[in-house]
Order: sequence, then structure tokens, then C-alpha cells
Amino acid sequence: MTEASRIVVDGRPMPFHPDDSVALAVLRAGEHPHHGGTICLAGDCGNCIAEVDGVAYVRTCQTPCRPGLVMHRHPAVGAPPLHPAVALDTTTPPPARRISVQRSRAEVVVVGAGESGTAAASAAQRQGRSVTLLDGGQGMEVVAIYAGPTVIVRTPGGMAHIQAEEVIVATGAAELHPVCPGNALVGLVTANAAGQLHAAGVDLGVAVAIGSPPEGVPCTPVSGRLRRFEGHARVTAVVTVDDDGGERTTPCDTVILGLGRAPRDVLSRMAEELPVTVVGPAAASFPLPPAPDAGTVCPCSRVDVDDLASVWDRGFQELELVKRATLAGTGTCQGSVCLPHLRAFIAERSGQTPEPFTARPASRQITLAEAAAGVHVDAFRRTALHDEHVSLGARMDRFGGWWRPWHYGDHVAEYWAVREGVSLGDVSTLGKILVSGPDAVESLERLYPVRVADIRSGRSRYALLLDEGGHLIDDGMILRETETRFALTFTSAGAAHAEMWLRDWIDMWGLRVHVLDRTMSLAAVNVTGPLAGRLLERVGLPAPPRFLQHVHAEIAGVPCHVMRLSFTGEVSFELHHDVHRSVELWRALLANGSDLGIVPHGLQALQGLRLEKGHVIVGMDTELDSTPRRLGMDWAVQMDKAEFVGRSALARTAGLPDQRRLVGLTMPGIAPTEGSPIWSDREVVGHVSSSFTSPLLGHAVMLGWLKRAPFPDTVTVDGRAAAVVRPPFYDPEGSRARA
Amino acid sequence: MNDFVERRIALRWHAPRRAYDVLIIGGGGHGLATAYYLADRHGITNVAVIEAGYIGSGNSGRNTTIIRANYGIPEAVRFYQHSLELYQTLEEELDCRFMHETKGIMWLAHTETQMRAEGARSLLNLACGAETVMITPLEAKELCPQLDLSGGGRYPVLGASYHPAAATARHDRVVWGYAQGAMRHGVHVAQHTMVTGLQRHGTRVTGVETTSGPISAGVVLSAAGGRVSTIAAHAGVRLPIRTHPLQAFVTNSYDFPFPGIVSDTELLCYVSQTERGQMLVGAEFDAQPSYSQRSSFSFLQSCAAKVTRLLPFMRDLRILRQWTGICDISADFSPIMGQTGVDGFLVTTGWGTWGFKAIPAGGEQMAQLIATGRTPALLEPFRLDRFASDHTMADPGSTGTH
Amino acid sequence: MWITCPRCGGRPVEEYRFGGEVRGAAAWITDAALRDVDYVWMYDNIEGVTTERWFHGAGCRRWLTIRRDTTTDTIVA
Amino acid sequence: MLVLETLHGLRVIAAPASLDGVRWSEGTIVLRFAPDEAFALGATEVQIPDEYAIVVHESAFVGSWLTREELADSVLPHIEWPLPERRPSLAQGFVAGVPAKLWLDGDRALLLCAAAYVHELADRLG
Repeated sequence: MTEASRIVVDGRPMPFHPDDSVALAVLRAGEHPHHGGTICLAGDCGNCIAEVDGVAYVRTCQTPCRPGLVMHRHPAVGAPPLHPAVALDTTTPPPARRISVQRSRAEVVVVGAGESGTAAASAAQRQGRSVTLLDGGQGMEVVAIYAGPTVIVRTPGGMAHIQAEEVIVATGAAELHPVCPGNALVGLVTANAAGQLHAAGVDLGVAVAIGSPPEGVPCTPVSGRLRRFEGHARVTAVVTVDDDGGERTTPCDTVILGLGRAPRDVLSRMAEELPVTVVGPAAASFPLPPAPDAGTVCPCSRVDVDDLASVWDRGFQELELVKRATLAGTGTCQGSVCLPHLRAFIAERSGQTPEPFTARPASRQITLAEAAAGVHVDAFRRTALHDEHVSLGARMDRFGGWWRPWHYGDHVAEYWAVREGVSLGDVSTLGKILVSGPDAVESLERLYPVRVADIRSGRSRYALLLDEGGHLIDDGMILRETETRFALTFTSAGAAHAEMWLRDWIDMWGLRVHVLDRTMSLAAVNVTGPLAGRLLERVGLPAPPRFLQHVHAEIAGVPCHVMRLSFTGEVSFELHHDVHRSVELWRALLANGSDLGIVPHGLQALQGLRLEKGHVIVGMDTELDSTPRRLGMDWAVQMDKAEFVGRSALARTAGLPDQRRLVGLTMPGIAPTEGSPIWSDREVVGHVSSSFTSPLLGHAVMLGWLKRAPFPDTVTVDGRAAAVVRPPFYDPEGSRARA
Repeated sequence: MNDFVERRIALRWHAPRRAYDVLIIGGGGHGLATAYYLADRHGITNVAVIEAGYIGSGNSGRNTTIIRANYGIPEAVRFYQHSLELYQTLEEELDCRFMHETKGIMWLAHTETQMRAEGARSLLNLACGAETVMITPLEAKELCPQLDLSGGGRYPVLGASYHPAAATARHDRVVWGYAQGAMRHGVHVAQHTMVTGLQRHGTRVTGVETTSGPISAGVVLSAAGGRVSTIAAHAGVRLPIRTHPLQAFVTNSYDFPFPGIVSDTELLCYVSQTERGQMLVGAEFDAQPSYSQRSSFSFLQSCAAKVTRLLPFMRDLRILRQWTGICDISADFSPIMGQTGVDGFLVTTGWGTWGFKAIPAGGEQMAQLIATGRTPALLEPFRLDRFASDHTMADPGSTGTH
Repeated sequence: MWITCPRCGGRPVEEYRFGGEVRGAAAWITDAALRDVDYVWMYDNIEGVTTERWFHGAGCRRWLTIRRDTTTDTIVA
Repeated sequence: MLVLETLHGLRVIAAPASLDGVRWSEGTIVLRFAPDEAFALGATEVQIPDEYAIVVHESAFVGSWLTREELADSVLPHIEWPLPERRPSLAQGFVAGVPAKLWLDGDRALLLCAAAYVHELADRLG
């Protein structure tokens, strides 16, 4: 025997023959792959499970031997351990075991290549249908049938996901296991397993057969009803009972059990209501075994008949309750072994035969890695300037599904550049939608709570977007291009939803409007700060638009849609442009602004800047039920307009008492942590939604929710007094943004 | 035998009579707990619980057994903290063992936005009586040595909120414990009795029609999961509820310590270890409403992909079983308890993915409401009429998982 | 679950965003305010066939309307 | 690793019938994203009988031409849905979990996605 034909079992080399399964090789060596229990060699039970190559709970009878394969027995008692080195090693990712996935389609998938399966496959082929025949003998293990129907298979080479029109389950019937005292001993085999062992040349010793003996296997039939097995670890005798009640003890090395069969029905129990046909013995009705009176009924979960009786007698008197109270049927084999006996037990006691319980995936167990093979859970977006940010030292963070610069190393310096000089912000992630059509005005009037018709071409207006309940879902700008054409902007996080929102309503209303979402097509750079105008002058825009105007112009040679607005509180120009010109524009702006002290700013600085201006960030300062009234933004709603989304809800709730306000708060010193509770009279009355220690003002500024009327003038946050004020905290007249 | 065979609880069944003081639809945790507290705290024992299947066959038997109070609004934090505290002494009270074990839960954050949300959660929880603190990545690693702080290179852990009082308990046994407690006080529990309609007299609900015949009652409480909209419709009550599937899976049992509960605010999945050594993995509910309890492979795929990024050792664990429950999600993600505007008909619903942890408080408070006719302070924020009166309870802490 | 997009063909549900049931306020509610409350907050939550909107976000980025049986998740014609 | 390069063309939104009637210059590949939307590769101008049509230069898609073998080896294993049988035709949906499109024309295929996703797609397709 060469090294090439050995496996390693619990550290000892063990020879195998060609075509041996791991279980067969172990049995050939006179051992048991587990610690006892009936061996079926058909993949039905969990009595041969072991750890194979580091993966526990592997049915060794379905695992071909391979030179060097390492098998460890599970412990006799308790669950298999995880090797600490494996469990704790997170510094190196697990070996990149790339598990391949074969995706395919078939009109018919036949599970099982036995007599009925091959017949069903041939019949389908004769009808001209494409057929995939899954042969367990070829290592095609069906994990589950899902809706579709989709059949998930573990194959010798990886995983297969098959989309079918119809699945034919031809899994045949499984042999019944004995339930009686001693049924966890070594030396018990089913008739089919005995045949396989004999054919493989395994010495069964003195073999006796209970029930139908296998053909061609030398053994002595023993008559009578099975009572118990005797022996210590290994079976040494079987005890049967004759019709007259007399016990007979037959010494033996092996007991061959031909106790009858039950449908191999895990897949059909899993696939109720799906287009699944069950054929052959898998669909046949077999008599239940006699009700068990002693012994292990569920080897996987180690449940004895006594356990069943115990819970039954205490009122757990139906299959599901018995199962849950004992855990019978919830182990590795998913009830394949115990379900017929459980049903017989309940039938005897209740007088009614219960239906089998539903099976859940997985019928053949797979690892998480095998389950995850071929899937990618999410995709993050990068702006065209991603590499620019990284090369400038930005710490990137994810927001709204995009990678964005959080800061470039010094968020306070970034803040001052905006307040006193000029700075760039990458706002490419903003939602940008073009609408055009004869009904453009009509559709926007219905979508937005502000008036749209009177926005002149070349002008823009800030707008809220409300849902049917009048709750703020997004905000942005409406920019009029022509009589019938508008550019709309939305927040970065709200952009994906904005397109859906617009299209859904326009569909529903049947309005004639074209919609183009340009969120990923246009990059955008915000040039902001008191020196922003001077920078734009240098790069080709000597007469920049005034506040809330917008123009199309070339900036540093790049065609841009230039929008004058302000989120930072300073003069701001958003330059929207084709993504492929973005790096060029960004670099030109930085180069031309170097003597103005230009630095880019990240989100961290931006959040402070906008907070000083009292601008809310949707989703951060707003909640799912924030109405304009609660946000102090009634000014952005024109209730005298005709119908718009949310209008009736706003009209209805306007008359209801309300106890929620988003307010401004100030206090000396360092800003409390965002999320801090707001206290009044020793009660929590709200929380801080945003906070910032203003470098310019020299104290803390906050937005926060008060949720109990009457609203106090002074509250306590972080153990300190805070004044309730009306934002903005900075430049309340807005003269800087309009400068 | 295994260590998990139920050895103590005894259940006594009764065929339903024709009339009760209180009739509770739904033999899950909430229905049975309400019956128990009605009998035990208020001496109201002429009570029946009717269940369409077997007791605990709905979400009480399909959830992922986590008990926690780290919610996002004060009203919810107080309610769930009360429930968490009731759980801590429930085994003695109900005289049964349901393997209640305090484990602690961490909610991992990978972005600044998530860090901010977890920081806010911690401060609010502390202010409202539930202990939640921010921890550093290294502290998270100490609590859970199996954690890959790089998140598979893609989801680096910036920190986490940690709620040490979080616990787990065997869900079925909680149901049976309440059932036994109620039965000992003389409450009737009838299985396989499905409601087909409500009896009404004038504007009042006076009983139920069932597959086992009519039963009249002074008060009818719907504690049903999944079919609550249909039951309420019989009373002319419309609910802000949609029923969504929630999927989960467990691995086989493994013998190694994984003491805590790890949850992820971005990947929307969470992992704990059952008392049997199985790794139990759950996720967010499916986006579309459905009553189907069929599990999907895409859930298993994506959930396995997510958790193995955080806990790489799980790659080679074998999946034992996957299942689906259906949960009633309210329009503001908070539960709905109490009067419906129709006399004699109450609901406890909207339990979403957080019903199991709410069983003791939900049952206790609903019993108090039924017994006294007055809404207890803990329930007041969760009245159904909050939608009409514009006092919705949007809870950012509930829109997450479990 | 697979949904057939009339423009792109059959795709797994993960390519779509659920947009909710096609619904209106319950017509039998006569009070305008109550009808608005119903429209904003209440759901039919049908156990059976619903008509609903899905957005094919990974494909043509357009809406489609389907009828789905919520007891089985099968798409009905 | 797959190299996806910027594609230039016109993005057009117009009434479906007017889009149907457009005569594109010889050799223009027109990807019909939706009945009212087309991306015309390489096109620089278009006459369209819809006064409200949106016509913009589009540079936000990146793409790579693949041979039949490259398509089979590096892309198809990452697609859950079946390719259309008609040629030429456009297929749209997830490729390796990234929203992507395939223009299938005879023996070759153009794989394209939004530039914002290019690093993800290239990484996943290896």
C-alpha cells in the first residue's frame, strides 16, 4: 500500500480501495466513522458524519476517498470543536477558496438517477424538453429546491444553480432505521449497506438479518420482532421476540436490517406549492413502522423514545410540539431517520397519523462559503475625482452609497478656507435630473410644495420634496432652463429615490414629461468662499451669475452648468460638468487658486459650515415624520397652491396640536456629542441632531428636536445650559452668500 | 437524550366554551403572556386564548431570540427596558427554564454616519435607563475575538455601540412557560381554532366566529401575527400594518465559545450562538410584503457573504437549516397596542422583528389595560390613534434589524 | 422571486426596488380628514393578489406594474 | 484585468415613436435603454422630431469590447439571467452585482457600466 492511497483518520493513516467512500474505507478497517448507530451508506442519516478536511458534519458515505484526505471523528458526546487557530485567525483571510458556480437552465431537472429518475428523464426528453439529470452517485448533491424553481446543487467541482421550469423528484425510498435499545451500537447496517459492504469485500463477521435480508450477502435470517441489541460499544447479539412473546438472543458481529422503507422525501417536503413532481418510490406510500417503545429515535439530536413519551404526557401532543420540545428531527438529517418513527409514535397515542412536517433548506448541508459563492452584496460608487482626493490625503468615507472625502487632514483649516478664502468641494454625488416636456411645469407644480411656474429661465428656487404624509423626504434646487425644461438637484443620499419618485408620479399622472437622471453623468464641484468669484474670474467667468441664478459657461475650458446658491453660507458656485472632464477642471481650479489659499474641504467641515447656517441635512436632522411645520420650514410651502403631493396631509395636520420642533441651540464651550439628550425639568424632552463647536463664533451651535410643549427657552444638554434660539447662527441676513 | 428536551413544563388543554370575559386571538408569546398576566396580576381567569395552529407556531417560534432595549426613541427604550428587566426574573416567576442568558450585543459601525447614529443611540439609551456605550474597535475585538476588524478589507470597523444587558432565551419555552402559567390559573387555550369573523352588536365587538363555532366575549384582543389586518377588517378597523417575511438560518452545532451577539448596522445582519452551539444568523426583513414563509437562496447567499466578512471563521461552518417568519411592520416602525376605536376590540400588533423581546412587557401592559380600562403610561405612546392625531413614533432604532 | 420586466426580461428580485401597492384611500370613508389619514398611513395588507409597482433599478430604470399573490409570491398575469 | 474605457456618445430622451424614426449615421450603435431613451455610441448630433427631446453628450459610461470567448469566460459566470437570443440586442441587469449592460452583436459584445462603478466591476470580473 502506497502513501498515495491512504486517508488520515484521527491522525492515523488508513488505506482505501479505489471507489471507496470515506465511510466505506473506515468500515473496511473495522471501525465506525462516527461512534455507532446504523449505517445506511445512502446519505440518508447522520450516523456517518465526521469532520473532513476541516469541515465538520460531512456525510462520509457520500465523500469519495482521496489520497491525503483528513478525517476526524466528531466527539462521542457534544458538538465538534472549532480549532482555535481557525476560529481566531482573522489577520490572514481564510485560504481564498474560490468556489466556482455553474449557472444553467433546464426545462426539466430530474433529481435522482435511479429507475424512476431515468425513466422520467427519458420521457421528458422524448417530449423534446431539455433535461438535467442530477445523479447523486456522481456527486451531485441537491442542497435545496427554492422558488423558481431553482435547484441548488453541490457538485464535485463547486456549486451549481439551476433554473428549471419543472423539477422531478425521483429520490427513491430510504431504508428504515431500527428504534430499540442498543441501536447506537457499532455493527448495525441496513440491507442496502450490507450489500455494498459485501460487494466491496468488507468482512461482516457473523452476520444476522432482521426482516428482509439482502440478496447475495451471507447472513443468517432471524425471525421475530426486533426487541434490542446487546453489546458494549459493538453489537454482540440481537434479541428478538417471537409471536408467543418469547425472547430469543442471537449472537452476531453484524446485524443487517431490512425493516422496510419510507419515501426519501426531504426535497418534496421542502417544495410544496412549487412546480415539483414526485415520482417513483419517493411518491409512494409505505406503511409506517411499528410505534417505537424504547431506544434512540433521533440519532442526530439524541432523542430517545422516553423523551417523546415524557413530553407527550405533559401535553405536547402533536408532531410540531413534540419536535420542538425534544428537538427530534431538527438535526443534520432533517428528520430523514426519525420522522417515520415520530409519526408512528404520535399515531399510536393520538389515533391519528400526522402529516410529515415541512422540510427547510438545506437537505444536503453546505458551508457558508459554498452558500456565498458567486454573490456580491453591494457596489459602492466613486466620483470622477476619487483618485484626486486620495492623492490629496483625504480620508474617504462612505455616504449614500458613494465614497466621499471626510476630511483632507485638517477639517478646521478646511472650514476657515471656506469662511475666509476659497475652497472646493466635490459634490458630484448630488442628485441631478433633467425634465423636459409640455407638462414639465404642471408635473413639478404637483411634485413640489413651492411655486414653480413663476421661476424665470436662468433662475432657481430651493424646494422641499414631501411624501403623501407631508413628511420631508428630500430637498434640492429647481433650476429653470426654458419654458419647458428644468434641471433639478437632490441630496446625495436621496438621489436614487428621487428618480423613482419623479417617474412614479409622472407615470401615474400620465403627464408628457421626459426625465433623464444625470446623477452619475455629471460631476460637480462647489467653489465656495468669499474669494470664489475671484477664482472664477481667473478661469474664464468674469461675470458670474448672481445669487440663485445659473448659467452655462466654460470654466477653464470645460463646459459647465454654473449654479449660484449656498449651503456653506458663503458665496458658492456649483459647477456641473461631464464626468470625463472633472479631473481637468478640479486641477485647474486648485492651480489657479493656490495663491488665494485654496484647499478642498471634506464632509466633516461641510457639516459644520452648513450647521452654522441652520441648514438641515435630510436624514440627519430630519426624521421619518418631519413635516415642514416641525422643521420650521413652513416658508418653503405654499398652501395656496393647487394640489401637490402632501398638501392634504399638511392641511389636515395644520389644525392638530403638535409638540415637535427642530430648534437651534447655543451654549458656551465645546459642542456636546451629536445625539445628546436634551433635558428640561429633569426629563428628556428631545435630542441634539447636529452639533458643532463654531471656530468663528467661539461657542457650540446645535440643531435639536424638542418633543414636548410648551417649549422652554433654556434646556440642559450634557449637564450644561443651552439657549433655544432661532437659526441661522451665522450671517442671519444671508448677505455673505449673496455678496 | 439531549440536554434540550423540555422536562418541566406541563400543558393542559381545554375545548373552548361558548363565552369568556376575555378572548385572545393568537397563541403566541403576546397572547399567552397577556392571558397569564390577566389571571396572575388581575385575577381575571375567565379567559381563552385561541390559536389557529399550535401555540408558538408563528413568530414566537421563528424569531432569533434576542432580547434588548437599545432602541432609538425614549418611549421605546423605556418600554423594551422594562421588558428586558421582566425577562431577567421570568424563569423564577414562571417556574420554568428557558435558558435566559445575558450576553451583550454590539452594533458595529463602518462609516462616520453610522458612528454618529450609534453614538446617538448610546446617549439616548443611557438617558432613558438602558445601558448602551460606545466601544472602540479594539474593545469590540476583546469582546469578540473572532471579529475581523477590517471587515474583509471592505467594511473596516470604526467602532460599535455596546448594550451589555442584551440576552437570548429559548423562544419556544417562553411561549410554553406563559401557556403553563396561564393554564395553571384556569385560562383555556384552544389550538387549531381559527377566527373566521367577529361578532358585532351595534358598534361593539362581542365575540368571534371560529372554525370551532362562535365564542362570545366581553373583550376581544387580537394578538395574532400575520393575519391581523384581516381580523381587524372584520371589525371595520384599518391598520397601518404591512406583513413582511423575515429570514434566518442556523449552522450545525459547534463546541467553542462565542459569548456575545454581533450585529452590523450597515450589512444588516447579526450573529449569535444558540445554547446548542449553533451559529444563528438573521437579517433585515424583505422589502416587499408577503405572507409566504418560503425561504430564498438569495437571502442565504448574501447573508452568508456578509457574515463571513465580519467573522471569517464561519466560512467553513455548515448550514443546518434556513427558515422564514412573517412579521407585521407598522408604518412608523413602532408597535401598536390598545384600543382600536371599536368598543370591545383591542389589538397588540406591529411587532415587526422585535416582538419576542417585547413579550413580557407587552403582555403585562395589555393585561393592565384590559383589566383597568385605562391605558398604562408605557403603552400610551403606542396607541393606534397616534396616526390620526399626528403623534407617530418613528423610531430610527427600529428600522434596523431584529 | 423573479420578476419579468417588460423591457429587459426576467430578472431576480434583487434587481428591483419595491414601490408599494397601487392603492387609494378607502372609498367608504366619507370624512375627508379620516380618508386622508387612511390614504397616508393605512394598508390593505392583502393576503392574496395585490397590484404593485416595482422599479427596475439595475436595468432600464423604469417602473412596472405587476400582480403578485402574497401567499405564494407567484406573479399572476 | 478587464479594461473598461470611456464611451462617448449622445444620450437621448424622446417620445418613443420619434426615437424609432431617427436615422442615425452609418455605423452608429444605438443602445436603447428604454423605449424613450437611447445612448448612441459615437454620435455627435441627431435630428429628432420631438421638440421636447433631451439630447446631451454622454461620457459617463465605460465599456469594453469582448470576444465570444471573453464573454463566456469572464462575464457569463457573473450573470444570473439568460442572454437574449436575438442579435444585435441590448441586455441590462446585474453583472457581478453591478448594474451593467451588454450590447450583443454577432461574435462580439460590448460590456458597459456607469463610470462610478468601474472599479467594482473590473475588480469583480478580475
